[in-house]
Amino acid sequence: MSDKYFIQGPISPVKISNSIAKHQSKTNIGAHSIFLGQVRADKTDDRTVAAIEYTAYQEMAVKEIDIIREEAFETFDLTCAHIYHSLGIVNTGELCFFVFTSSAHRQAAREANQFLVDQIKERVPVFGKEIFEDETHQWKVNR
Amino acid sequence: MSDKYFIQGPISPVKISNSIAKHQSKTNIGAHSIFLGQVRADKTDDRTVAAIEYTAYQEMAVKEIDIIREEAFETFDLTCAHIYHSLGIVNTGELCFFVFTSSAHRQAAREANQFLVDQIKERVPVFGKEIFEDETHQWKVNR
Amino acid sequence: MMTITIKYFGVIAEETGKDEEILRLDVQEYDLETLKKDCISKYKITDTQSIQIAINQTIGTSGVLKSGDEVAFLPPFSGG
Amino acid sequence: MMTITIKYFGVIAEETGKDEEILRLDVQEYDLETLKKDCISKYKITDTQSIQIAINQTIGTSGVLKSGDEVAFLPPFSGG
Repeated sequence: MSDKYFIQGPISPVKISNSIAKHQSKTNIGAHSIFLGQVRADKTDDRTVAAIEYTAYQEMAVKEIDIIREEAFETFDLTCAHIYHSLGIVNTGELCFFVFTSSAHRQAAREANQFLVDQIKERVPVFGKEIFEDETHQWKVNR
Repeated sequence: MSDKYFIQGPISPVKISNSIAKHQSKTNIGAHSIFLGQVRADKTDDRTVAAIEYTAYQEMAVKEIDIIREEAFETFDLTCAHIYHSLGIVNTGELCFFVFTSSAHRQAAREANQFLVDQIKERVPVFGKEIFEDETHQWKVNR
Repeated sequence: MMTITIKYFGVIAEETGKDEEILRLDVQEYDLETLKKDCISKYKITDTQSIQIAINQTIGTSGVLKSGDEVAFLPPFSGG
Repeated sequence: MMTITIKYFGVIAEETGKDEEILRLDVQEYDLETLKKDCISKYKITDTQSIQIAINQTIGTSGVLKSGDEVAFLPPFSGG
């Protein structure tokens, strides 16, 4: 169960449409909010990011996401919340983070999505290693 | 060109994944924000909504969405913004509204998405007729 | 001779029984307020408070109409 | 006899050259502060300011370690 929020490699657009399609039987939903993180080809000095390699302290990460998810359900009038984060190599242009919230109304879906994204970035032990095109690397720091 | 923002019938999840996939070559993007409107099976007295039939004053709607989109690009540091709204019959559980914003960073993508959704709901002449299971109807009013 | 295209939407189109009509008027002047009053009384439009009127796809203009203008009667918007 | 599992992540794992090690200590008491100091000096961990330490997957607990505890050295999080 420790991989319930984690996916090896990039998140495919097809996974996203499949997730959306699964909610079409839930006719109490009026609004979905989706956040997607995509790996940017950032430049540092003369080096350009080619990929990020993600690792996580999975046992703790899963516990912490469970808690954050419960907080979201307590705070916002949510119908559903789904969270996926990549592990391993994700190339630039590929997706590494997928947060999907649904509610009767747009405000709750939106606010819960923002809450989940921000809290997960802040509180969940995931570590990104930016690998440059020249195969050097540096450890990513969230701003 | 008057149908550039409009789609006949529901918006398919596959259209959404295709839109996402098209952005994987844009490696300056770090965050996508997606809003999806889904038709709810609302109850009024004893009647349950089975579908919404959308009509629009298309010439005006397209002009107004063009203006709102320009305002978003002036206000937020956006890379892309895509907007689609259904016309005709959309059954409960199906998607009627798709707003997709992309930026280097999550805040701009998120805020621009909220701006577009809220302004379009307020300023664009689209009209929803809620059709109940018993084939009676009422005209939708946005709250 | 003046030609004005009138478009009706949503609940208003339901009340007028038509989406569009073309008025050919043998008048010198016709202003928006008169047109609005005439249509409301002709078609017994009920929710007169919430109607917005666009001239040539723009809301909030008023005054004298000119031949070729497109006037739209719009009920509250409910997209999204 | 006390057994402590230590896990290292991100840049810290790079500096220690390992993801995990198991300490078997013939001591009566071992507290977190001592463990932290020992590891930092043993592996010459550079960014000591930003390290967070979790005991049994919880950050912010401190004090005396007990046999079987899992201690994790965590650099700044950068998920998303």
